Amino acid sequence: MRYSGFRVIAEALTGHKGWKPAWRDPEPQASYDYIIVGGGGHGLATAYYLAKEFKQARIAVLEKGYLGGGNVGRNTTIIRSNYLLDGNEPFYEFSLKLWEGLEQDFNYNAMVSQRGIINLYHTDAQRDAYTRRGNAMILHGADAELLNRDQVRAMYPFLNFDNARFPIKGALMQRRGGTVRHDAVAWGYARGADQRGVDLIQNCEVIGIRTEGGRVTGVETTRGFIGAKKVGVAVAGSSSKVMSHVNMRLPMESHVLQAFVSEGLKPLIDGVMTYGAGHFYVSQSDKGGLVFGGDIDGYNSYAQRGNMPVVEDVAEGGMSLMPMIGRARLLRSWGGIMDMSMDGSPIIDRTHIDGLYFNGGWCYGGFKATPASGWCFAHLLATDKPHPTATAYRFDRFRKGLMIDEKGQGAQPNLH
Amino acid sequence: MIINHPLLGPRDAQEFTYLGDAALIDRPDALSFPSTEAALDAFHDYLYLRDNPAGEHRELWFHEQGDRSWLVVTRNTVTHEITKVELARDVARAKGRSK
Amino acid sequence: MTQENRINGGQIDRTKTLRFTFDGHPYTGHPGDTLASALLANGVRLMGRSFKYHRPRGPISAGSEEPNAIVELRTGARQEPNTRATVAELFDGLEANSQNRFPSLKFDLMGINDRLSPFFAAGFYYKTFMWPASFWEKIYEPIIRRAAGLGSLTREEDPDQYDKGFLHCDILIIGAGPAGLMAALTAGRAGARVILADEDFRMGGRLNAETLTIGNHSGADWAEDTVRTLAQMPNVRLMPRTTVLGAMDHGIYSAVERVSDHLPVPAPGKPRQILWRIYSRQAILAGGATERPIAFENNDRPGIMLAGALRTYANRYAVAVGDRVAVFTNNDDGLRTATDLQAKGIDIAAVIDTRQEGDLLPGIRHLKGAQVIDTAGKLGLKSITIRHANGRSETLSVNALGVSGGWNPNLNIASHHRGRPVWNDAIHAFTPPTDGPRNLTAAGAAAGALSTHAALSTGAAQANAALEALGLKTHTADIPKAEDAPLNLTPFWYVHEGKGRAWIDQQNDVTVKDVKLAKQENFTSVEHLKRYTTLGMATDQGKTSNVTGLAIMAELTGRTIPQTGTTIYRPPYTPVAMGALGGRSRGHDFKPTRLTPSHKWASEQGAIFVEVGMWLRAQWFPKPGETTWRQSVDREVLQTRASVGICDVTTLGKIDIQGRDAGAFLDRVYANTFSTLPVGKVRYGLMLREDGIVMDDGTTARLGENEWVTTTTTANAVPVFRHMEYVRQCLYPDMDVQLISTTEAWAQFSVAGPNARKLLQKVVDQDISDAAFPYMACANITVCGGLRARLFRISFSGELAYEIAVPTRYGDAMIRELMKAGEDFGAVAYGTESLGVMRVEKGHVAGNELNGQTTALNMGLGKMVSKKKDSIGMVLSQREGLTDEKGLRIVGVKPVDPSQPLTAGSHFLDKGAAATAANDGGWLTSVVYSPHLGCSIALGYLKNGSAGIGDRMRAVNLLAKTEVEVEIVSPHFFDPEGERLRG
Amino acid sequence: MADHRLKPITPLGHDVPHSVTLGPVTITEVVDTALASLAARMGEGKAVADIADAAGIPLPPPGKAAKAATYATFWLSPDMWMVEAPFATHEDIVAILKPHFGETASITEQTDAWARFDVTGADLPAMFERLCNFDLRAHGPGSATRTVIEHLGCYVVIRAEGHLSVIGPRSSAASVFHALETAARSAF
Repeated sequence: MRYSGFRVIAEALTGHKGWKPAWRDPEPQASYDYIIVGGGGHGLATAYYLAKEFKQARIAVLEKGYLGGGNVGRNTTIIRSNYLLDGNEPFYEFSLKLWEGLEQDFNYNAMVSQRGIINLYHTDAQRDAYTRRGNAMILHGADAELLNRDQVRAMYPFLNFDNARFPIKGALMQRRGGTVRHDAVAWGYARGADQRGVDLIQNCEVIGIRTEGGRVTGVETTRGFIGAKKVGVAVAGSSSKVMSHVNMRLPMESHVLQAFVSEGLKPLIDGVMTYGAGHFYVSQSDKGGLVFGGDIDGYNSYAQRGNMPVVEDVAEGGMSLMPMIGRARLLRSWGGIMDMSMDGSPIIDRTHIDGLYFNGGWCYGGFKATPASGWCFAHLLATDKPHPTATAYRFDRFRKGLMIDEKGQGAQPNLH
Repeated sequence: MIINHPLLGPRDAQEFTYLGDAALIDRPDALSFPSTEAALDAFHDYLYLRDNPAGEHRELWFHEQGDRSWLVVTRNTVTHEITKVELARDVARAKGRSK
Repeated sequence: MTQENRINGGQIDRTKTLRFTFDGHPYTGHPGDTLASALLANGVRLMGRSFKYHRPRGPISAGSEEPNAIVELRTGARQEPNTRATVAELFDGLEANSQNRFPSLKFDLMGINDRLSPFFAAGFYYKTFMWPASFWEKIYEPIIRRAAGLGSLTREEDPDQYDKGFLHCDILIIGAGPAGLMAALTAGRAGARVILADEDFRMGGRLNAETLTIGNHSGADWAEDTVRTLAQMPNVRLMPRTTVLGAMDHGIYSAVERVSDHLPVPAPGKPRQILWRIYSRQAILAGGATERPIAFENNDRPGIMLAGALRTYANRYAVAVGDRVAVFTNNDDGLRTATDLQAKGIDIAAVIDTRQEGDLLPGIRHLKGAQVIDTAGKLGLKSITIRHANGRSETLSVNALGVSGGWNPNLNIASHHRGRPVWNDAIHAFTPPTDGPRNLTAAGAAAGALSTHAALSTGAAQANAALEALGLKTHTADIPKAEDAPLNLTPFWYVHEGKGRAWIDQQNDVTVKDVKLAKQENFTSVEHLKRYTTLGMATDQGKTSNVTGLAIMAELTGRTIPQTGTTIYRPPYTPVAMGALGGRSRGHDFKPTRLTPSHKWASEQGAIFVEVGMWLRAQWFPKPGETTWRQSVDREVLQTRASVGICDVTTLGKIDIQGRDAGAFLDRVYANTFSTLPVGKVRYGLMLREDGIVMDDGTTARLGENEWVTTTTTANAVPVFRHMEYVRQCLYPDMDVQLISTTEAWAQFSVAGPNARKLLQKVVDQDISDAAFPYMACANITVCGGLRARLFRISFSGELAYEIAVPTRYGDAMIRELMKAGEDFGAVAYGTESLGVMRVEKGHVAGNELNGQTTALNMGLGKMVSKKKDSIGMVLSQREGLTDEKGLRIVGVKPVDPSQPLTAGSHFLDKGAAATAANDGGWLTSVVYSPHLGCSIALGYLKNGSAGIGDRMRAVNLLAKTEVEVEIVSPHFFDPEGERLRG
Repeated sequence: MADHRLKPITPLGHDVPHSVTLGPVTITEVVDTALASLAARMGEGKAVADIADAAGIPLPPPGKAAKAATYATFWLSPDMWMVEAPFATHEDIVAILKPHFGETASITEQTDAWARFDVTGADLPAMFERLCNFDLRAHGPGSATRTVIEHLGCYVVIRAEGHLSVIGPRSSAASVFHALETAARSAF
C-alpha cells in the first residue's frame, strides 16, 4: 500500500477502513540467508537496504521487544554531518545525503527537517577548532559556516549574551543539519523492509549464536533456533551482551544517556543548538516540546535510567544559555543505553567468525547515522567489503593506532 | 547513587569521578615482553577490551571531591545496586602489585 | 460576577476575598481556592482548548492530573505557560490567560481542525506531505510548527531565583493523605527522622475532598489535627507544596518545593522554588490514586468531570460545578458523588450505572445497566443522552456530569526503576511493582488499598515495617475507625455505541477511533500505540488516559490488560520548572570563578580579562592611547623582549610530590626520565596517556632529595592530579609517594626579558647571578627582606626568564613590588595574548597543539619518549598508526606576503590542488601576529611536514572563502638556538 | 614572623577580613590560621603518630577534626591530615613542623591554598541544607568532611555548636562567599 495525500483524503472520507497493517507479524522460518539481530533503526535500515539496494532475499530481523524500541525510539532526533576527522566525515555526510532523500525513498514521512544546527563557541581556542572542523567538512563536500556573535544574536536573540559566565562569541553552523521524527524512521524502514519481503520478528530475543568450524550457522532465540548463512548484529546498547555469546570482548562500555522534553510551547527555537560552555543541546519538536540533553551519566549501566547530577547539570547549562526557559517545565526524562566505544567512533566490521558481522559502538550519535549505517552494513553483509565511507570503522584500528577520536579523550569511553 | 566509602561512609556518587573497569589495575609490565608486538597485543587488550557485563561489575571510582581515594566498587549495572566498596590500593596490593 | 456557584461549607477562608482575572475578566475567590475552583465558583467552565482539534475544554479533575484546564499564569517575564488551573493556588492579583486559541477562547479559528478531524487521524502526517521533498521545510512544517505548542514563553529572562538543597531522613513519606499521615504519625512517634511531602498546599489528600469520617471527626478535621500533631514533633519535617518528582538510586528522591508560587512575587532573597535531593533510608509511597474516566461520544465538554473531582469542588472548595448533575459510573465510589452533591442541595438528574447488580441509591434516580452515549453543548455541557438497560434512549438536561471508571493507584514513583506494575483484579487497576526501588513500599490508595480504613492501616503498617528495617522501635498505633467499603467495580472502559469520537487522552485528542486505527495498522504494542497515536504524551503524561487506552487495545487484540502492559513511567511525576532544576547555577553563577592573585591589581590597571577554564586571566593591559588590542599586545611583546615583562602564571597546576620513590614515580608518569634530575634543577616533562597520545606537559622541579613540584597546564591540572593518584594508588600501591595540590597556595609570576635578572635581584634576597642560579635552576629563596618564596629559572617566552612564587596572600603585594622594581627598565605587565605570541614565536606547543589527538612525534618531541623504562603510554605510542613517517609534524607557517593575515583552523592545500579532502594537507593550529617578524605567524600540523620545510603552500579558510600563500618554516621563529634564555 | 615589606590581602581581596551578618548568622573571613598537610611516608604511620603525639598534634580518624593547645587538625586522606596553627606564630608552618617529623612525613604548605569562612549562629543546618549534602543535623562538633558547595570541593569543619568553618579553594573565595550569602538570605 502506497501512502500519499490523496490516499489520506480518500481514507478520511471512507472512515479509514482501508489502511493496511504497516507490517506483517510472520512466524520465523527455519532458516534465512541473512539474519539481522536487532530491530532498531540500524537493524531495520540494514534489512531495508539489503533487500532494496543489494537485491538480497530471505532476510529476517529479530527483535527482542518491539520494532524501533532501541535507541531509535529514545533519542533527541538530531541529524548532522559536522564531524572533523577523515574516518568519520565522509560516512556522516553520506548519511545526511541519504536522509535528504529518505522519505521519498521509503514512502513514509519521517519529517526530515533541515532547519540548521549551530555549535556555539565561547573561546578563541574553540573558534579555532571549529574553523578547522568547518574547513574539514567543506573539504569533504558538506556545508559549514562560521557565525560571529552578531549573526548568532540575530538568529537567537533570547540567548544569554549580556550576563553570561562564558560569553557567546559565535558558532559553527551546518544549515543542512536538523531533526527527524525518530519513531517514523524505524517505522518507515520497517514498513519498507516488510514490503520487500523481509520478515520482521518481534518478541524474539537472540540468546546464542551457533557456529561450526569457525562459521556461523544460525542463532538461538527465545522462539527457537533459526538458521542463517550470515548474521549481522546491530544491537547498540547491548552489543557486549550479544557478542559475549561468541566470547568476544568489545572495545566499548555500555552507558546511560538521559534526554529530556519540556511541555509543549509555542515556537521558540527553529533549529538545533549546542552550548559550548556546558553540557546542553536543544531543539524544538514540531509538537512544541523542547527536546534537550547533555552528557552521559558516566558510569557503566544497562538500567535505561539515570540520576539527578546529570539532570541538574543539563538544566544548569540550559538556564545559563537561555534564561527564558526558567518557567518552562520539564515534562519527561528518559534514559537509553549507549555503546560507548574507546575512541567515540563506531565499528562496522567482520568478526573472527565467518559470516558473523558487527555494527555498533555508536556512542550517543547513532541516530543520525541510521541510513548510512544500514547502507554500509548491508554493503558489508552483501559484498564482504566495507563501504568506501566506512573503511575506518574496523575493530583492529585500536591495535594499529588508527583511532578516530573526535574529542581527543583517549581510551576512556565515558569521556567521548 | 550513594557509594559507601570504606573510610567515610555513605557519600553521594556525585563527589566521585568514574574511570571504568577495575581490570585497569592489571596493567602489564611493559618491560616483561619478548617483543614489541607481544607488548602491543597485551597493552591493546588491557586498555581497549572490556567485559562490559550486564550485571555485577567491579569498577574504579575516584573520590575527587572527597579524600582522593581510588575505590573499587562492585555494582550491578542493571540495578545499580552496590554490594562492595574497597580501597583500590588494597585491591592492587592483593593482586600483587607493589612498586 | 459574584461567585454564583459558591455553596456552603468547604475549606476556604471566606473572610478574605482575592481578586483575579482570567482572559482579562475580573473575578473573585478566597484563600484556599485554586484558580480552577475559583473560576468554577464564578460559573466559568471553559478554560482551555485541546492540542489538535482545539476543542473547548474545562477541567476534568481537581488535581495535578489535569489535562484540560491549563493556562498561562501571570504576565510579563513571570508568565508561566501550561499551568494547571486545578493546582494553581489563588492569590490576590493573579492574572491568567487561556492559551492555544486565536483570537479568543470562546471563538477559536483553529477550531476548524475539529471539523476536519477525519483527515487528522492518528499518524496521518506520516503518510503525506512528502512531495515535493523541498516543501516540508518551506511549506508544510512551518504551518505545523506555528499551529503546534500550547502556552508560550515570553523570551525574557526568568526574574525569579531558584534554590537547591539536600535533605536527609530515615523515612520519606510521599503523600499526606490518610495513609501518609498515619505513616508519619507512626514513624514520628517512634522517633524516626521523617519527611512528609505532599504536592498540595493543604495536607490531607482525599480527606479534604470527602465527607467521610475518621473516628468522631470529619476526615478533614482529623487531617488537620494530625498535621498539627506532626508539626509539634522536632523529628518530623512537613513539606506541603512539595512534589516528589522521581526515585533515583539508593534511596535518593528528587522533589520540588514551591516556596513562593502562591505569592504574587517571591519575597526579597527568597527562591520561587527549591529543588531538593532527599536522601532517605526508607520511603513510603502514599501518593493516593487517580480516578479514570470512561470514554464515550463527546465526553470532553466543559462540565464533564471525574466524579471525584465534582465531590472535591463541592466538599473542599464549596463549588457546585452545575446545578443539575448526572453521574456515570461503573463502581460504588462514583455513587458518593451523587449522595454528597445531593446533600449539598444539588439536583441529581440521574446516576447512570453500567453495572446491572447492586443496591439502588435511595432518593436518587439510579439507572442500572445504563450508559451515556452522547452529550451536547458547544462551550459547556447542556445535556447528555443515555441509553437504558432496555435499549431506550433518553436525553437529560444537565450542566455537569461526573464520570468514574475506577481509580488507578499513583504508582509512578514505584515504577521509576522500570519495575513492571502488577494488575490487581480486585480493583481492576495496576498496583506498584514488586521489584520497585529498594526500600520503597506503598501504602493506601497508591498500593491499591482504596478505603479510608485500608489507607490508615497500611500507612501504619508500612511505617512500622520501615522502622523495623531501620532497626528502630516500632510503634503500635491505634487505627481510628473509618469506612472500609469495597469499590465494587465492574470493568467498563468505553461505550461501544456511536459513530462519533470518544476521547481517551483529552489534551492530545486521542480517541477510541485512534486506538482502533493503531490496531488496524498493527501498532499493537503498547509503546507503538503510544508513539503512533501520542496517547499519554501530553503535559499530564496520561495520568487519566493511559490505562484506559491500553485496556481498549487489550480488548481489541484479545489480550489481557497485564499482557498488554504499560508504557514506562519516567520522572518527573509532574512537570517541573527548568529554573528549579538549574537552581543557582545560571548567569555569572553558572560556574565558580577563579581569580588570580594579581586580579585586584590587574583590574586597577584596566586589564581586559578572558575566561580560561574557570579562571579569569588578564588577556592584555591596554594603555592610554591604545585603541586596538593589537597595539597593546605588540607593545607588551616588544617591551618584554627588549627589556622585561611580568605575567601572572599562577593558573598553571602545581602538584607537590614527596616521598622516597617520587623520582621513580615521575619516571612512570612522564615519558622522559626524572629520577636523574639533580636537586636544585628543573626539567621539562612530557606526559602520555596510556594510549600513547600526549596528555600534558610542564616542568618539574626537584627542590630536595625527596621533594618535587610538578607544573601542569592550566586546563589539565585536575585530570593530571587524578591520573597521578591513579598511578600511585592503583598501579604502584607500595611506592612511597605523597601528593597534594599547591596550585592556589602560591602566587606565581613569570619575569621574562633581558632585564629579568636585574629586576628580580632587586626583590630576591639571595644572589641569582647566572653562575649562582643558572638556566633550569630552582631554589627556595626569600624576597623583600625575608618572605619565603620559590624561584625557577624557566622560560616559555624564550627570553631570560624566571618564575617566582610567593604565598598567595602576598601575590598582590608582589606584583606591585615587581612592577615597581621594574620601573627603571620600563617593565610591562603582559597577559595571555602576549604569552601566546611569544610561545608561538618560540614554537612551544600549547592547548591548540595538545588537543588529545597528537603524539610526541607529531610535536617533534618523539625522542623524549624513553624506551628504557616503563612509563604510561610508552608501549602503545609505538603503534604503526602513531609512528607513521608520513604522519603529522609540527611546522611554522609564514605568509609569503607579510601583509596577509593567517587564520587558525585553515587547512593546507598544495598550490593548484582542488579543495577536496584527498588534498587536505593538515591545518594551522595557532596563529598570532609577531611584532618581531612583522607578520602573522602560525604553528600547524602538516602531513609529512618535515619534508615540506621551505615549501610554499596555501592556507585555505573555506569558511571565510580566503586563502593565503604561505611558506612552511621551522616552528622556532625566534632565537632558534635558545641563546637568549641562557643569557 | 618573617620581617619583610610585603602586605597581605585577604582571599576576598580586602586589607582586613570581611564579615557579614544575615539574619541569625554571621559569615567571616578567617586569615589567622596557617595550614600544612601532613602525610605519613610509606610505612611510617606509627612513627608519625608518635611524633605527632609528642608535638601536641592530634591525628583524628576519617571524617573528624581535633584540637589541642597549639595545633588543630582534620583528616584529609588516608594517612594525611591538615594541620592548623596560629598564623602569627606559625606562618612558616612547614619549617616548624619539619624538624619534628624529619623524613617520616611529607609536609606541604597549604595556608594560602584555601579561603576559610567561619559561619556562626543558630540553625546552621537550615542554611547548609541549601548548600551541600553534608548532613549537619546528624553531625556535631569535631566532624570534618569535604563536600561540594556550588561545584567547589570545600572542607566543612564543625568547630562547636553553632560554629563551623567552610574552607574552600582560595581562588574561588568570592564564589564561595557569594554562595554562603545567597543560602543565608534564602534560608532566613
